[in-house]
Amino acid sequence: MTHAPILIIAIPLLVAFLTPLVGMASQKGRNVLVVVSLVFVAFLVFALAREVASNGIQVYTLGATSPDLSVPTGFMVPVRIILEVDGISVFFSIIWSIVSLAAAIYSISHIASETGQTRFFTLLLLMVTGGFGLMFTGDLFNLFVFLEIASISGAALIAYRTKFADTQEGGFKYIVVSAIASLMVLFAIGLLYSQYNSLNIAYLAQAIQYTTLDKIALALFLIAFTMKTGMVPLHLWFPDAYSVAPASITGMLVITSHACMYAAFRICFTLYGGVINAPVVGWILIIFGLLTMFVGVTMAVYQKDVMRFMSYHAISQLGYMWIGVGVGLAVLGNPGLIATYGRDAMSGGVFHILNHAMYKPLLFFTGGALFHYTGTRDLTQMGGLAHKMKWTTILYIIGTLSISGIPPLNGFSSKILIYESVYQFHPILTITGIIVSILTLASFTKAFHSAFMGAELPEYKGGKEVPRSMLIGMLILAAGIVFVTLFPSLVVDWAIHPAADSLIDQGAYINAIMGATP
Amino acid sequence: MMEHVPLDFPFIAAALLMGVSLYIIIFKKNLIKLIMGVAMLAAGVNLFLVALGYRAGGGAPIYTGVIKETMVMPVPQALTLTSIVINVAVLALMLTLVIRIYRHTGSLDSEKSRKLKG
Amino acid sequence: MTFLLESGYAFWNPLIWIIVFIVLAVIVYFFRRRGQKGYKKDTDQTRIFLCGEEVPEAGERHIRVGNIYWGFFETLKEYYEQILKPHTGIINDYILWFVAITAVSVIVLLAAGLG
Amino acid sequence: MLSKIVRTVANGFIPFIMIFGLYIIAHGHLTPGGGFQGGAVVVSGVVMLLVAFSSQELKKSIRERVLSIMESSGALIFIILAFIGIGTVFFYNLLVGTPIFGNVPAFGPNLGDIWTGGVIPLMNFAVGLKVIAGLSAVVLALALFSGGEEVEE
Amino acid sequence: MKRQVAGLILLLVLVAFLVLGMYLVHPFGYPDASEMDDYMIENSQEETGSNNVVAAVLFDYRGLDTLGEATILFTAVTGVLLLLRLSKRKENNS
Repeated sequence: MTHAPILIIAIPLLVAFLTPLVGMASQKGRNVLVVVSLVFVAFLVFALAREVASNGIQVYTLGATSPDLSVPTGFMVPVRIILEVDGISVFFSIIWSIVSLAAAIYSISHIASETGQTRFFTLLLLMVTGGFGLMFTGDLFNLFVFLEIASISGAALIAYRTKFADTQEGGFKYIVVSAIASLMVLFAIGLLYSQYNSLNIAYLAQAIQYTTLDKIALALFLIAFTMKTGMVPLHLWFPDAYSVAPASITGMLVITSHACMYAAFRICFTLYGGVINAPVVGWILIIFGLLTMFVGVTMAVYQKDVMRFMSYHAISQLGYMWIGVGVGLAVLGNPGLIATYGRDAMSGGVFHILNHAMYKPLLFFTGGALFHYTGTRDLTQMGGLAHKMKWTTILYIIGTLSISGIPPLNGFSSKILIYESVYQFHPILTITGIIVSILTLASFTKAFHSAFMGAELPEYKGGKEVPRSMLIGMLILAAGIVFVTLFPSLVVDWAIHPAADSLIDQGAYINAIMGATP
Repeated sequence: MMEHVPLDFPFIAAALLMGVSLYIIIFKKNLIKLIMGVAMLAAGVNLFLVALGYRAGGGAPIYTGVIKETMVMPVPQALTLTSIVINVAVLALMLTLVIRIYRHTGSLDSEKSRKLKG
Repeated sequence: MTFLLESGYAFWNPLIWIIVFIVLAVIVYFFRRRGQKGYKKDTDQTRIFLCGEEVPEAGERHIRVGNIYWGFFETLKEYYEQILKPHTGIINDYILWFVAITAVSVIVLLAAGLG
Repeated sequence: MLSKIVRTVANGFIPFIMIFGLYIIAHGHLTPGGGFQGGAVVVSGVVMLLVAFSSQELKKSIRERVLSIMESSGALIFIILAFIGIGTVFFYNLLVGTPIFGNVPAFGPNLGDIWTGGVIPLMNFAVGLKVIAGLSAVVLALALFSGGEEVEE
Repeated sequence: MKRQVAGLILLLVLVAFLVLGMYLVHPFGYPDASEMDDYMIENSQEETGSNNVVAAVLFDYRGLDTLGEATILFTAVTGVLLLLRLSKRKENNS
């Protein structure tokens, strides 16, 4: 069990290296191998989550004589790569394991008519590896490497349907943006290394001085990661890349953007947590979050392409998370305010990440089902599809009610946390949030009417419901939505509050590695 | 540290290289030139990284044969090696996508390949 | 009580909502089955009636997405003209935005450090 | 397909390039270089062949399938070498002190013993195999595609 | 046009900050701190048995980075071969 962190990273990698060899032998065996390995990884993730919940932060030192020997004996500085898993990492990895499993199952029949399926699944597993490594590593340069793995595999998968021109364009935009953001992150890592001669996050958090170079590095980290996340002035690549990818990959890309959000949290709260000028950075995040919510939803109402429309909604939902966590960051230096509403705001933001990671991939999958049925993403050519796609319609309704915060579904339970806690920080945030929620419901109603309602169109009479594996992939996420809907306080107590506390409590993260040294 | 300022030349060169490459990426509409800009940006970052580890009068950190007394720091060299290979991979994928775009649209102008907008 | 969510200042319980929805559904069903039962399928009783005009085809009957919320976009025309301006799908502009926001945030952070 | 002189010179040079690349791979733990660099050198020889002879000529002798099998096996060897240390810790250098590459040099400058480094030389070989196969596959695929053909899946 | 000028100005501002930062970095050739690297130079021979400290760093101290690096190369090769594949399946093997 002590090897769980590295096994979760290494097993998808091993299976990804095996997949081309197995795929030459048989296609079905390859699919079985991929799904079974992802199920096994999901079990490992849940076991690791229980371990973290009971025994606190897990540290794994690679290549040392013992996994918990983070600092060499008789030495003050960690020299090896260290994986450090705390509440927020485990929270994100649970989301990532569930969504990647659903996406893999969904892909099997979603790409059944295409060529190059073996390489598709290889890249999907590599993307899973990159996400897990991004969430578990405690080393800055290693974080950059895994970020690149996720970006490159994501770009290749976005451009998977090579016979359309727009897919190539979307993949090119994605990889250019990712490459430049990653290079800026690498430059900032070099700035930190030049001063403190270390790459370990815990050691840097202990030694950091917040000099001018650290401020430049913080700006580069923050803007690069928020661009990868899709924050509004930098969101322009986001719909281009997400709307053209295969639907299963779009569902996974949502979680990779959440993983970049995790990296931004890690930088702000853990690396710079002790010295950061919290109100300024918190207000930067809050203002960007307001812009993100409003511009995203207004652009979404305008869209006519179903996947672009959902991508803009993904952008606008990110705003809730930035606002919740930004309020928590803005009051970070003030324990009284943290206890009053900061912790609730951060819990709301983190809880909204969980809910968004459940219903947004579900909605993308239903959009992919529409594409699978009609062969187009254009809403103006759709209509009356509810006559033939009953399951897809039901799942779309579940996702719609959940994303627009209709009680009793889970979207509401996180939004109420955000509203009530953020209102005490500044009322305008809550008001904007409610307006955005209303516009979200309106735009999804519009899409629902134009795609599913109405008389059955003659050109779509012949088709039938999407294949079973796509339905299974969607039902996994719908089951997650129902679970979070029914047991909100269970989820909040066991997953959300530990995650938020591990963000607030910087000392624990440092002591887990530097504990032996004064 | 004024007496050391002239010695800072590699860092300044890295910063200027990054600036020039950012200018290319922003203002050149040709996709191949854009890829060249990304490669130059990577070169600037790599130059900065590898210049960090230099010690005055240091030799390569290898114990085979005759060596100097002072060795340069090994970690920045390892990081630079890794990032060079990563950038090779990124450039290969970018060029592939550009070839595909050229097959589809018949042009390398970034203003012509804007089917996705709004 | 695992159903109860304490949000710090209020609580809410999905069970209450579910029960309310079930009750509403029962009431709706009650009213619905008090309606006419004499209709026969596939006769003129169930066909669409437009004052004697002939009913258009399914394709024309369906309101397409372009025609929904027309007034909304008409009211916010200026806003949409402004907001669509940055969305030129040119990759160079994306990087331009990135560089601009980075420069601004560097200035903000350094200025905050001074003050 | 270039002129006869170029092809003859390429034929003459290719063994030296290959041997130099393999030398760099094999001595990665003693001298500057390693798997990536040596693999790049070997692939430069492949690129020279590609320039001298046409890509169709090369396609007859090098098959995509073989290249991807080589690459996967190289990556698998690498990660398995990392896995064998998992009795202690992942990436633990298990072979130090064993007969295979297990000698430990005394501290300070020495002439270099090929049997040192533990798993490092083996990892260098794995990475070299992988880089040779992968980069030649990329170069060949790009050349063939710009020549008008497409790669089989 | 106005957008281009504003972008150019902001780019110059960013480059100016970068050059300023470069002056604040430690003078070239005289690093501020080097505990980690000194530890590696001292102990790489007895811990990994490798004369080449850079190789020791690549494959032992920071092995996961090199594994990720090889993975990235694998990813790029797979992606290139995926994107250059036949876009439609041939009849004989379908």
